[in-house]
Amino acid sequence: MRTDLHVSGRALAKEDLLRHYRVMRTIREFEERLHLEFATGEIPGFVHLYAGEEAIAAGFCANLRDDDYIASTHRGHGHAIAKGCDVKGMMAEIYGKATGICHGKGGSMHIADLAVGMLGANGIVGGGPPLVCGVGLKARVTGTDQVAVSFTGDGGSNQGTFLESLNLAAVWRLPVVFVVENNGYAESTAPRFHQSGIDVAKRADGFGLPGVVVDGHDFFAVYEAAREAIERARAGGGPSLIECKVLRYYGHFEGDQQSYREPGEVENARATKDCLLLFERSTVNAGIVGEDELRAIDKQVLALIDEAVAEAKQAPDPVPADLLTDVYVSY
Amino acid sequence: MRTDLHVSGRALAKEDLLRHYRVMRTIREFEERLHLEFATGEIPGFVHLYAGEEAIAAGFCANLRDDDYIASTHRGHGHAIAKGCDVKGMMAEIYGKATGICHGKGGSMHIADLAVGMLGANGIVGGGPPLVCGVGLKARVTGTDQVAVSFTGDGGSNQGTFLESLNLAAVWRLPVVFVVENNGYAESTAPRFHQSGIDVAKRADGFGLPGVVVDGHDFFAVYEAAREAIERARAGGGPSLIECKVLRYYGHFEGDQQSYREPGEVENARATKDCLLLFERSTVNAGIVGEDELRAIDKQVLALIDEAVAEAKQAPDPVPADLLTDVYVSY
Amino acid sequence: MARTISYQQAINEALAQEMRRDPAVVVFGEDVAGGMGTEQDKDAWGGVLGVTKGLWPEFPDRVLDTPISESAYIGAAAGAASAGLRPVAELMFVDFMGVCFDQIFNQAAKFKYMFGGKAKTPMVIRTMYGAGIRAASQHSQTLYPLFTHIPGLKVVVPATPYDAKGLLIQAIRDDDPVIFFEHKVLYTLQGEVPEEAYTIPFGEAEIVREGDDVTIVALGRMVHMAAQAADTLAAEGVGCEVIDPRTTSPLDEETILESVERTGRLVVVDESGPRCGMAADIASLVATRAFGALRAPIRTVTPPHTPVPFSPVLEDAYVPGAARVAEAVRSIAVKESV
Amino acid sequence: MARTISYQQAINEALAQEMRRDPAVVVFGEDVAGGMGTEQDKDAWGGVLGVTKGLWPEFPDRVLDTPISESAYIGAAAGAASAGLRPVAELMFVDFMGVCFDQIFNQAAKFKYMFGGKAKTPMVIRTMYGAGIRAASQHSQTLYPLFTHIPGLKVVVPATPYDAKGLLIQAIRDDDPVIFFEHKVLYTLQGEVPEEAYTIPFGEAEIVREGDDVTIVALGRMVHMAAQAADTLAAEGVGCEVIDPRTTSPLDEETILESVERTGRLVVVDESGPRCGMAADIASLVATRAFGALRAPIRTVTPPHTPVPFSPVLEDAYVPGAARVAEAVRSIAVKESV
Ligand SMILES: Cc1ncc(C[n+]2csc(CCOP(=O)(O)OP(=O)(O)O)c2C)c(N)n1
Ligand SMILES: Cc1ncc(C[n+]2csc(CCOP(=O)(O)OP(=O)(O)O)c2C)c(N)n1
Ligand SMILES: [Mg+2]
Ligand SMILES: [Mg+2]
Repeated sequence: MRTDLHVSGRALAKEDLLRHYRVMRTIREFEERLHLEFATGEIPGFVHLYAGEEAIAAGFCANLRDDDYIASTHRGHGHAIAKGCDVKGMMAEIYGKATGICHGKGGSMHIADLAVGMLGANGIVGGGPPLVCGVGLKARVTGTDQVAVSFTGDGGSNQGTFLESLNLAAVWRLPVVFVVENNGYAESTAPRFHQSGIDVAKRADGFGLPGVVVDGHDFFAVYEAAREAIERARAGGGPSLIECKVLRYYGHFEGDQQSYREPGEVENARATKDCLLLFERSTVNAGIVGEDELRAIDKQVLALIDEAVAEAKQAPDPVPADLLTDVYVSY
Repeated sequence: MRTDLHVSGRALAKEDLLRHYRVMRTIREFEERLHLEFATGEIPGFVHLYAGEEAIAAGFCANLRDDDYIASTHRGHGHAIAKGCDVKGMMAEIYGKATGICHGKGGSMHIADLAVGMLGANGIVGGGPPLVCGVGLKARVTGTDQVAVSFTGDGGSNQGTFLESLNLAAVWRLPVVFVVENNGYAESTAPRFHQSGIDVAKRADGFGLPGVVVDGHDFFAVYEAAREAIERARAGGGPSLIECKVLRYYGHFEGDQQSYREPGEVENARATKDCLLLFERSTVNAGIVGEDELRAIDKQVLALIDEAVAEAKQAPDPVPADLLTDVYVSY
Repeated sequence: MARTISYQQAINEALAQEMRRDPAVVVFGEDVAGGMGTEQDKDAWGGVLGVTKGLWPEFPDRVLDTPISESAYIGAAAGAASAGLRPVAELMFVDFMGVCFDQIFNQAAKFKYMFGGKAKTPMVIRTMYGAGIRAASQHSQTLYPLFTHIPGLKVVVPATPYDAKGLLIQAIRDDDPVIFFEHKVLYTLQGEVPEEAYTIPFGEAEIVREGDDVTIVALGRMVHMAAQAADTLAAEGVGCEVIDPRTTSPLDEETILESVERTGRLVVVDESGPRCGMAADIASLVATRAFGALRAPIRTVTPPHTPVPFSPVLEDAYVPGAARVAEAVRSIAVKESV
Repeated sequence: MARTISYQQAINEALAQEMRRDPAVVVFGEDVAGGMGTEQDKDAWGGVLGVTKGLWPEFPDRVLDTPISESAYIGAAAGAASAGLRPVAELMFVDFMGVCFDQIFNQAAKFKYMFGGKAKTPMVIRTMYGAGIRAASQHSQTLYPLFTHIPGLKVVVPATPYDAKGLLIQAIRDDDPVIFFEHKVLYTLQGEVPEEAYTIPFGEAEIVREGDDVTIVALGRMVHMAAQAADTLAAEGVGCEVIDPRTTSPLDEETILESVERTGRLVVVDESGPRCGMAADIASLVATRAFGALRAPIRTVTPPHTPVPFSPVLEDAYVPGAARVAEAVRSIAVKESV
């Protein structure tokens, strides 16, 4: 049995492959489970699921260090898991509990943990790109080789903050990577109604940074594009824009009837382009990992999510006095 | 003596040429005079002069009808004159007088006259592009063939509002033209410090509208690019972006010491690239207009500006009660 | 007028009726058509909560989805209004104002003044506000004080389906830029609403309950909290006059002042924050203009100076409820009634 | 501390001293270096009015010009602060807040709360405000009420060179996001300023004049109008206590309340607008918390609810002056002293 897989001439060791698989599976399980739990009515607020897009979060974060940063979107669970946020803390947060990663103050749309370089999900479309410019500036000014990555949707790529950030990062030559997750919809609006049939990656040209398109279902394609951009940024080569074409499995938010979808669209993607399926196929076919090894991970992940949900449900609520804390460091 | 000049195979009649010359000369005289008057301390507030860029305002507005619209910038005198705002009313406005085009409430940075399709100078960099999208929408919804043009500086082309507007106009296929006046500076900052050495026109590619670069000193080049874009827009062919490379003669505002300039930069431009000089050379050399005819216009313009200044100085101030009017149509 | 519909339906009906009446009315925003790809599909979203559902099938040329580019399309509303349309643009949540505020407060709001009166900007921005659905800090704010502060804007905060319809029709016909605040928790509220079009003038408060002991001023969702508190207090022998100004700009100062002249006591209940908010604004009005009548300190009931928290326990502690209103009233009324 | 420098120099000195002390302090904004192309040129602009002049030659790596992309670079300040820098970003005129407010009020201001306390965002936004230089409607606004309304922000409004230096150093060392308001008319104001670095704590008002008859609260440029009025009134036998809160958030409520407890009379003078503004905020504070002490109606002196006009005649009528302040004081003080 081989022990590594070559991607553009570089070896991915088996243990890394298994680690990446575990990240993707954890995200998938987290999201599928939330889909079910949300329907019971026990989860408060809005939940935006990432299922189907796992290869993007996993492929980028696989190339990041703990001291690198990411800024995420309203659809942030996948990015948070991939960057190393505590899964149980995330689940408890989504349930609004005191044990949540934000002590119940943030919820699904504000999951963050600066200690692992996760600058937050963001309820504001386009909120993140300026933030990573700031992290890039910090790296530049203090002379570290940290890198910062922002995730934005196809819809978010029309927000002025995103476009301005491309330019700022290029002008300041910041160690930043802008990822666009083009999942075919901004809420109910397809890209042909919010941009003019042109790859978002093409926008990079006008600002002076490289822009590329990759298949967002293919972990290895994402991984490779991410590696190249992140290495370049780390080495002082400036920012990049990477557009990942992908399809999301669930609606915009839980509860969305998805009347805007083509019939069969999701079923087809699940059957033919699923990132976990593709990953399994290439790694197993290449003889590097065994199906049994993947199933073992699946089982562990399932157990983790089961526990996370059970613990979240039982965890204590915040106390009303918490309302008044954490507004300022001092006031 | 010939009676017309051919530009890309189209004839520009002599009377039109003289009209365009008069527009440019009026702008130049207006600005040169303001430069002198400002130094006397009698003019309140900020004044941003357009001298050097006249061919752009004149070249675009020459292709617009009265019921077309423009949206301008903080450097708006030239656009206002070219679109047909009353020159005396403008001068009185700049002096803050009750007889001003905005009754003294707006000043240099807010000169507007919707009756001639001038949607206003704008104190907010990037304020105008969204507005012309709205005018374009109006034309589309009501089925007219009106066109709207926005002017933006090189600096302003980095504002999110401008970038978003390119996309919106492309998606909605609006009859709009975005003009970028790249005059080499945003205040004291040269384009190499605010964008990455790439033509602003290139940004069009990523949004799906044509982008072209023209010499902003050359009336005929501007005129031709403007004609093409405006005709296309009028015919339902959608928006365009036109970048005009030009040099402004005065500082960012009156009073600016211009320490950021290359020595000789302005003198050189005045001597070799001046739009009035170039216009005169081509039209006189082509034997269409006589120098004497241009000098006659110069004299008339000078008289107009003299009168405008004299009248503005003598005009009454607003009365304090005017402070409270014009906030709402009804309240 | 026996027909009962929801606040959301009242808004939808106002839009539909005005679009039928006036071809200059256009509606746009993110997903306001919603799934335009689906060929005149009746199933098109019609906005994230379905408030504009049915408009796009009826007016396919005048209901437009937009890119997520609030500056561009809110600014386009201002430009379109300047050129003769009557746009109704949707800012999905008022929390998103920060990406497009310039086009509202420096452009639309100021054209008329800056241009010496020679402009007219008849546009409406519909927007959702308020806490209560566990939408957390960036989707639950109230924020109308920020718009009320700005000269040139009108600000409308309907509390009932009846007011929502009448005020929205007025907003569309009004010649000034209007920000129309829809409380997401009120969308399902039912109420009697005439089928025909009607307008409610701006700057005219509604007296929701009459009473002589204490004046309570409240807006939007808080009107219902105040009315509930008034009912409780009536049983205790305290008569509350509940006033809903309905618009914060213009503000019906006279109705508030007249009431306080009579009651001598004021409680202001508001869902916006305590600092430079509407409660402070109305308290200041009364402290400067009806001081002589005041027989007790003014009380304000607002959320604390904190962002809106996510957890239901915390959010419920954040939003002022009827109990807090009643307590505030008792703290200034009780002494005399004892 | 005999040395006298201007408000503008005080700000410049605070920046330079903090940059020398702490390598994490970075300064950026449009033209804050200004003409970077001119090779370490001492003539570089240093901001549109020269406030940051000299910083770029001394700290070429930590003073950066930005594109005109306020959202991107103000947001970058928030991101940089999250990652460990102490950015001082310049928003040239506060009037431009509308293109970048989201990054201020939804991002920087809320991180700490939304993230359950696990964030720190030590950033400063320096910005120019105020009328008086005929800069018209889009370059003359005051607008600090909009920031004061937002939980998570601190808002600083220095009135003197001494306060400008001490408060700016505090702002830079402070661990919360701070909006620092510089009145353009005050830039040339001279005052005694120590050479060494010092801080002034937030939330501590300055009592500018002592007096027992009427309390006047004023901020920024209005402090000087109030002090002038107080001098006039002193000659008339009316003793005014002039209080400058110096920061609107946090607000030194105690000093204001204590003073009103003593004087029983309050005039609030403010350059921000009347609706949901600082005058209303402070009037409300007193009407709710020191009502018992009040012996006369509260008076507020503010500009009208209009944009700032251009013409000198109109702008002068717009800005509250010492005469209007004195008149307001007389309207509530005279009766008793007669
Ligand atoms: C500034 C702003 N505008 C609008 C919204 C409402 N909104 C939330 S998600 C969303 C669609 C985002 O689409 P996209 O960026 O493609 O991300 P996806 O949901 O497809 O992952 C919209 C319009 C918002 N949160 N913020
Ligand atoms: C939103 C905004 N940011 C900043 C400014 C300040 N400002 C006014 S003009 C200007 C430079 C504009 O440069 P450019 O767009 O190139 O126009 P030019 O002055 O060269 O004609 C700046 C930064 C402003 N008015 N509005
Ligand atoms: Mg999407
Ligand atoms: Mg320029």
